[in-house]
Amino acid sequence: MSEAKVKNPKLDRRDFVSDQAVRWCPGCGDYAILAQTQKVFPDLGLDKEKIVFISGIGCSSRFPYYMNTYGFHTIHGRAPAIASGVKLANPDLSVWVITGDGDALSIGGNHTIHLLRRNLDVNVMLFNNRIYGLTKGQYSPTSELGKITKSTPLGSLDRPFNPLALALGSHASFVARAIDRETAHLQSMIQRAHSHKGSSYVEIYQNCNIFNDKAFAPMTDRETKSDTVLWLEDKKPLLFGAEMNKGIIVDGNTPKVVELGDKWSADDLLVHDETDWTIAMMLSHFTYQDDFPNPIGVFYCVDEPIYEVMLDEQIKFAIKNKGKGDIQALLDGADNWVVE
Amino acid sequence: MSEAKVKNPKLDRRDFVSDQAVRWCPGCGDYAILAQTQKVFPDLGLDKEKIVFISGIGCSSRFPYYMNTYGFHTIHGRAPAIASGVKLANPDLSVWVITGDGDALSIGGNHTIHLLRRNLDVNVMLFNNRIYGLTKGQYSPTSELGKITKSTPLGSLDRPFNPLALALGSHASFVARAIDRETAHLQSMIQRAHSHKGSSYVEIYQNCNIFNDKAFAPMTDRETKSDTVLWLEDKKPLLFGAEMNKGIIVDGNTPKVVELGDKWSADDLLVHDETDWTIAMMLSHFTYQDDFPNPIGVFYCVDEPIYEVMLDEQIKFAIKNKGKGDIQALLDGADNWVVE
Amino acid sequence: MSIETKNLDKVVIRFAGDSGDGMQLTGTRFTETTAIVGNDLSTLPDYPAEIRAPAGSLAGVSAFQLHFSSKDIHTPGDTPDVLVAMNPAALKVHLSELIAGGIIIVNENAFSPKNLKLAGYESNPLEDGTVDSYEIYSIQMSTLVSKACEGMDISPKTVDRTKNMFALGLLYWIYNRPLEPTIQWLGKKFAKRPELVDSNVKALNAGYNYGETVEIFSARYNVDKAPLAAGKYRNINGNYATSVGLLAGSIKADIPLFYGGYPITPASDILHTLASFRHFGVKTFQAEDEIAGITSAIGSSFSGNLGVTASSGPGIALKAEAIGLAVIAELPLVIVNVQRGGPSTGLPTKTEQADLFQALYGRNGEAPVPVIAAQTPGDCFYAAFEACQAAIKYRTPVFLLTDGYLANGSEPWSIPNFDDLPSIDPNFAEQNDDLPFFPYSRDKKTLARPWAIPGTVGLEHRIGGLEKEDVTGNVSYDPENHHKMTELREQKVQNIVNDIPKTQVLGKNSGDMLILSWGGTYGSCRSATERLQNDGKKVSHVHLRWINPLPKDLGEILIRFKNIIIPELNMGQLSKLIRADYLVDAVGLNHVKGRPFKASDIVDKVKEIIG
Amino acid sequence: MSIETKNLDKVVIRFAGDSGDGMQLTGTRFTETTAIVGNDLSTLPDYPAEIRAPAGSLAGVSAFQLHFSSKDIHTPGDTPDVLVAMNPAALKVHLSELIAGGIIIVNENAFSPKNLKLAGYESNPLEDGTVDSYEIYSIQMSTLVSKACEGMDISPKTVDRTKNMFALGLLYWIYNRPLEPTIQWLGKKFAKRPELVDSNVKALNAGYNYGETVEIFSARYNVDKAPLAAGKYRNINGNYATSVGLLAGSIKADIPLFYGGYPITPASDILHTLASFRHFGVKTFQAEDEIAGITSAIGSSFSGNLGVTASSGPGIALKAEAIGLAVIAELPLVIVNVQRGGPSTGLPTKTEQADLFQALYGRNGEAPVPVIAAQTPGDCFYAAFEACQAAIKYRTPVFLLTDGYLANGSEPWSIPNFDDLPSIDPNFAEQNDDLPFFPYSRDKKTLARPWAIPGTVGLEHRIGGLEKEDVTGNVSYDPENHHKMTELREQKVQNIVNDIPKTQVLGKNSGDMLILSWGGTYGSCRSATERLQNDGKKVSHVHLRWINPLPKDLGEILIRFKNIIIPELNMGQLSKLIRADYLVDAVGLNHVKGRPFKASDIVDKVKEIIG
Ligand SMILES: Cc1ncc(C[n+]2csc(CCOP(=O)(O)OP(=O)(O)O)c2C)c(N)n1
Ligand SMILES: Cc1ncc(C[n+]2csc(CCOP(=O)(O)OP(=O)(O)O)c2C)c(N)n1
Ligand code: SF4
Ligand code: SF4
Ligand SMILES: [Mg+2]
Ligand SMILES: [Mg+2]
Repeated sequence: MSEAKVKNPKLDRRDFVSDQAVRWCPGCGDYAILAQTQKVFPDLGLDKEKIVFISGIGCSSRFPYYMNTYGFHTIHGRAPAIASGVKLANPDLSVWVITGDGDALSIGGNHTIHLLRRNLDVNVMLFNNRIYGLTKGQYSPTSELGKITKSTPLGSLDRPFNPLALALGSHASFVARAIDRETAHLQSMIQRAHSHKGSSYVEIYQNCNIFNDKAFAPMTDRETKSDTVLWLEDKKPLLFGAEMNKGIIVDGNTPKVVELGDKWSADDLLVHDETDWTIAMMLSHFTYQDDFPNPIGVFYCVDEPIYEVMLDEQIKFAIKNKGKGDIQALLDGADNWVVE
Repeated sequence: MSEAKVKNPKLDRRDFVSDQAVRWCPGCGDYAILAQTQKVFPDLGLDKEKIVFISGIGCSSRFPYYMNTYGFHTIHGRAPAIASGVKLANPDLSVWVITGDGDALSIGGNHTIHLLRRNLDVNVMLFNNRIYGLTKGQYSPTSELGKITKSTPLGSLDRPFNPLALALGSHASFVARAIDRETAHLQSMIQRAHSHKGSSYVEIYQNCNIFNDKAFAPMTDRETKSDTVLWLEDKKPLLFGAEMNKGIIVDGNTPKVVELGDKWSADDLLVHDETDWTIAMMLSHFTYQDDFPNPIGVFYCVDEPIYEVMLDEQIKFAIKNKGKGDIQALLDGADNWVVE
Repeated sequence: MSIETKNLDKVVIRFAGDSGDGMQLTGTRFTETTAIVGNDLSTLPDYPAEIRAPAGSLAGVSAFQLHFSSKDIHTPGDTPDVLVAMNPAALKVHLSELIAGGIIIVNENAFSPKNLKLAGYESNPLEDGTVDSYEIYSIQMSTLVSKACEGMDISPKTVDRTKNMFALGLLYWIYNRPLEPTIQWLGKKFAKRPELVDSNVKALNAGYNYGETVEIFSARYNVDKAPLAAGKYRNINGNYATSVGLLAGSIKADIPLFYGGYPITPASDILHTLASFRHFGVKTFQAEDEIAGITSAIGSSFSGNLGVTASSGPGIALKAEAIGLAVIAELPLVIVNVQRGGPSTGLPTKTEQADLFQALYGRNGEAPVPVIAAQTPGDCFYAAFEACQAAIKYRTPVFLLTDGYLANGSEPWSIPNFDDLPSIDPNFAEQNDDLPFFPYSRDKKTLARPWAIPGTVGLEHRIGGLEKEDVTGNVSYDPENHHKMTELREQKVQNIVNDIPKTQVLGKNSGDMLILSWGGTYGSCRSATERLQNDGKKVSHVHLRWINPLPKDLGEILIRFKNIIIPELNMGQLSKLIRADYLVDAVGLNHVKGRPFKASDIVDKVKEIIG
Repeated sequence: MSIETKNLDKVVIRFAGDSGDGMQLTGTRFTETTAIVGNDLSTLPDYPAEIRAPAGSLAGVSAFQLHFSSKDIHTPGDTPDVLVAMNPAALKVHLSELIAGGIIIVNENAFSPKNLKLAGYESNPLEDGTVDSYEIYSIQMSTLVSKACEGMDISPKTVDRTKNMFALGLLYWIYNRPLEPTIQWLGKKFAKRPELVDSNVKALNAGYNYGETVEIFSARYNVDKAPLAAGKYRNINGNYATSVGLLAGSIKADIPLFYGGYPITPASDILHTLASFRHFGVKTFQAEDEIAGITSAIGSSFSGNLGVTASSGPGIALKAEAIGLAVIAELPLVIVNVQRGGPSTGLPTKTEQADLFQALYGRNGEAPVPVIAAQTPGDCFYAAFEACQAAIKYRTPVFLLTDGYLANGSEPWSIPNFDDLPSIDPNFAEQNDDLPFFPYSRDKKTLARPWAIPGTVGLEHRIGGLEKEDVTGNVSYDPENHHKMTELREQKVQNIVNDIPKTQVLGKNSGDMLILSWGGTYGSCRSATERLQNDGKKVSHVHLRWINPLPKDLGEILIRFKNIIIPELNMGQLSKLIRADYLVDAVGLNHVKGRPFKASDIVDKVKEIIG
């Protein structure tokens, strides 16, 4: 997204609402994510016509229909690759990928990791409900081991991906997590994703109340959430708990949960640093581990070379070097001859 | 590979040499890897007929033709998925995947990470020459940024994958690296991969002397190698250098190279621990970083639940629970009626 | 007033309501009961979209059509006699297809201003004359079930959900069907929640008693048992029959069934069903995508299992490259395509037959694959079984085509005696110390190559996707060898023709018109043929199950008819094949509307041609 | 002894040697020189396997055939007149195809016992009578080049590598060709290594002088300029012509060219060539796989670039699902398939035409895609250009089929004047404040929909792979709409027929035999036709470039011939199509041998049929 001139600074939420009836199940977490997106987009300072939403297939992937911007609901798993083409063709566009845990991590796993590796300035919003919603409830690559679903009546046998560890292992330059129910925070993550130059990868925990209800309930229920969620803030110590009395230390190389008090004080805690890959990795590993709180927020954010910027430079360099391409000269070639 | 009874304990190297003429370019690193494999296999104590080599497409993927075992040279990128079927169909087999950096990390990236996540007891030997050999020299997902090749005459624009970080981010249970030229070590890595239960992932640096010659020369040249290679040994401090006078410490969370002497002694160094995911991750990050030596050896090795073992248990459980399936009863169904 | 009971030959009921109204379940229960009563029947579930639409909207309407009869029938019926509409949207969507003067039963409570608006009605159709020409029964079902459940300790919402049982009970009364099977089923289904058994049974009874008590119905109807051949029957749908057919194939071959696949509508139920067969030793592998689904299955076949994969159009497209590998590796494999509306994502929940060419030609190079298509829900069992037979006998991938209509539709099925099914010999290669082992030597009769599975001492060998040398299987770039191998692979597939029985002609062996069909249009074509024959037309019907190879005797049959019509739910794929192979001027009747033909579509077209 | 110079009409030379012997380079140089001399020519490079085989082995033999003439020619020649064999393996592999009594030139030094054994010769063929019936020149090329370079400060190995230049020089002498173009080329190629320029030039001269000095050659030959139409010519191969044709299309449409693809033999050179066009603003994207290759191209088209992808059979198979998306999204896209031998990995470096059905039908659902096939290496330019035109004009993916033979083969090419090529109007949609924007409204004539690209104010809209409602483009599950859209998509493709010129018949408009061809077999069919006509046979030739749609006037033409033969490098794909569409009893001549037809194959077959 290069500097877009804001022609209409008065856009509001309603400008981003399309005329299509929203077709998710009543109660689906997708509604909240859509609402927060529509709410925060006017603040991004983008011209509406420069925004493109690209999705694959899944419940979540219907999202583009509901945004009154350019949109393309494509095929299962391929949104990151399509978005790459969209962005490379016109780097001026603000390109958003909407995808699900099946779409992005099962069939589309390869495109996802390659997008992150290439670091195109594309923003990925991965709706993780830990289930295949659209196909009516099979387990997904983020479902917990032993998950009982239609396709695994005796429990699933594969260990889940940790979507953020995978992204970090692929050299993503911006990695974050949000929750459908934490609306203000979700908005801020969307904003951060937008401002980051390079691929932004935001996992959003999303409740599928039909096929995997309450998957994230411990993290959203009032009684439990302060103990299960670790809110990440850059340069702040990793504190959590209802009384902010628990924290994360690193013992050797191993992170541990401690209670503050006699033995430990806030000064002993690991201080979050969004530019530290090792910390990000460590934090990503907390997920699916019962004895750790689950981190929410920006795990990692660094500047890395951006694919389309370098491509543009290469084109400029080539033109400078060789002169702007002359098609007739190219057709003529180096060795030709004339028949009279 | 369950305990295979060794019917013919006298197998030797020649038993693993097939009758096919080897068709790699003279000088190719693949020869060394083949030779070490043929040398070490007799020591694995396996019956030859229980061994299966599965490959995709690439120079490296011709490998199965040369092993006098069962073999399947399949299609580009799909070896991990085919191997999964081979292993699930018959868990008694010792299944080896032979693949290249393009095969495993470009077109086959998704199958690779899913295999590792599922943790089938399959051994992956990834021949990484940082180039597409078979198609005559395009850059690969492990080629360094800016690589000039046929398809990138002005330099490649995408940051390379770090194959081990990616594997660790996918929850691989065994992750190691070897070099074609370090023959004894290579043999030991093959042996370790074999003995590990669960997916074993061994990246093997392999020189393609035609299209990417000397890619690993700093790590194999006598003059430089002691400064560029960090040999990993479990529970040993991370020491390297011609005089073993350099080492790795962790400062905060950040690894650093130090010279031993006044300030630092061997006791200050990070001690390698094959079961520590954070250390493995940190080490994987050294690759492509000029100021760090490149680690070779076992990065990570832990026991994790194995897919095919659990599948087998599930079948046994189901039979115990429901009785062995009765096909006539199934055909009859619950609601049927008789027409006289 | 005593209510008259009339006899009817056949009835078509369509249940329609909101996705949340349980119409599929209601339809299925009526079907099971009707099956037990002994009618012939045929069903057509119809859920419109992959995503649940907002309650009350047109997009959210779900329907289930059921045709039952005292005669032998073949389709879910062209036009419903009865429409059960649980809300205004359901009425709006389905009214136009109801037979003139047909019966409409609505839940009056649902006709609220909000729902009317959602359905796009400006005024209430129950009052503004819209339904005047029909026999309309407007019943406050919601009110009645809440009365029936009065005093129970369950939420009003839960009570309201039982209104489908009310409707079901009422229809049982109208069509004279027993309540017991449904009551038993409810008992099992909600075994752990007795209050739900109770409320649903109360609603069911309330519906039945409503018919009995309230004197608004002018008649009850009786539909006699159909004269089915003697035997044991059950109701079965296509996806279940396919799953069981595959299992039967693997048991008869005495090799484990391995299923590698990825969920997709409308094929997912095959994965679900097979996953529930762990006690048969069935291995289901939900892969990361369709490519891993098929390649894992190929790997399992290489290891000696019966590899199977299933998907629908878009997923099958992804398997194309791997199918080529199975062709050249000459390994057994069954590929099921439950066809849906295309192109691309298309109409995921609708039926179509437009993937025939994909099955025949959707790969690079000359890569022939046998293709069999099931003709009815129950035939899916036999077609799947035959696909397993051919795959194992000829060492080849085999395509089994079904479709959304067959997959979800159901019919009474004469249960086979498993022992009567033929056994299948996997004929694994064994070491022969006297002879060297050649992985591409061939059986003289079938041209099948040996299946030598890892673990067999002495048969270590290597195969792959590069062209193979005849006999040895070594990689070969020899021009003549390539040509020969291409012909061998083709000939091997053609050899299956020897296993295909003589083609059955329904009707005379010659005449004015031959209706030629394949796949799920069987029923409509057969019904149309019967109607035309009853009209005295010289029309016969031939239905194809194997499409590659085509039966030996097809050519002789075709030339004996003045006209040939090929009705297909595509733009003319079999037509093209038949025209090319037999140079006959076959005419297509081509609908791509996401639903089966009506028999009348075919009747009308044939009459248009032959007068 | 003064050496006679004979005039010849045409010569076919085959250079053959080890993969390391530089035969492709030698052939290419001879070709370039021959082009400059003004002969008509046609070439056939032939490298046998994807993997470099051990030096000296049969599998390692690489060859390059070149046909040049003073006449208008169309094929690389059926049988070589001259075989240059740089080692025993090359002799062994190629000898049988040499014309009776033809010339053989060998590097005697390479006929060592080791090499003889590697080639499978029991005794030395130069001595045991094997080559007695040929005109054999056994020359110690290695010795001679080492003498020529004596005293130079370069390694013996490097010197030995120049022996191909020796052979080239000798052939230049025999066929009376200038050395300068090659010397200049060497100067450029090794600009940074003058010692290599020097040694190679020395070897080249040595070869030339050898002919001049050593009195073993009985004759030199002269092949006059061919009577090419006036104009500027260059030599061009198919992959290069394709790349430039695509570029030309994008420049004429004034939109950037975006190429998304993944390397695969024999299509990779298109990626390589386009990657070198950065100064034209061309964006090449080497994707992680073929699926990302095509989908990124689709994304680029959505954004208003000209999206292009290229691959060969196995890679095209992977693109199937995405092609369906481009069909339903109705976006411009060019898909190039450089066909190679199949099925599966097949014969990666060999040519074949077996992916026609894949192009036409290799997807789920009814997903029509226009298909154009190039007929000669130079025609790849025009075919690519026309593919761009149709893609943009009709908003549709278009298949361009070439093949391994066209891709690597070359011919003199009359260079077009770029300004004379038609411009292409992308006709992007613009906001019209008076009218609402409908993404699926249509141009009345073409049926194309508007191309409204992101960034355009006021045209925000959403598309996707679910069936669209006519005009609005909203998701629709309506049965009649689906049928209508299916027909619209088909009709739109058929409309291209209006842009296809009248079919050219080579020969009379009626007769005993029509040879009908498509794609890379053009040259062989045309040569065969000319020979048959010269023999007085009533044979004509029609060549198809567009296969979907087929030209309007084809049917009328077909029925005027008693027989139709369709030679194809497949098992009869176009044949099937023609038989189905026109109900004519076209006969196939089908070779799948990994190489082009010989004109004589066709001549013989035609004579067999018409006598
Ligand atoms: C090629 C292909 N394979 C399979 C499908 C079926 N399918 C559609 S969405 C989906 C998974 C959806 O899961 P997820 O991405 O988690 O999205 P959610 O519905 O949960 O939002 C599947 C398997 C398809 N449409 N296309
Ligand atoms: C579907 C498909 N796409 C592309 C190819 C062409 N291809 C074969 S191997 C290869 C890459 C080889 O690179 P790598 O895996 O690194 O193996 P190497 O040759 O370097 O050992 C490619 C692109 C193919 N055979 N199939
Ligand atoms: S199925 Fe789940 S994810 Fe899909 S719309 Fe319904 S609640 Fe949301
Ligand atoms: S191209 Fe490279 S990797 Fe391939 S065989 Fe030759 S040296 Fe080895
Ligand atoms: Mg999901
Ligand atoms: Mg490589």
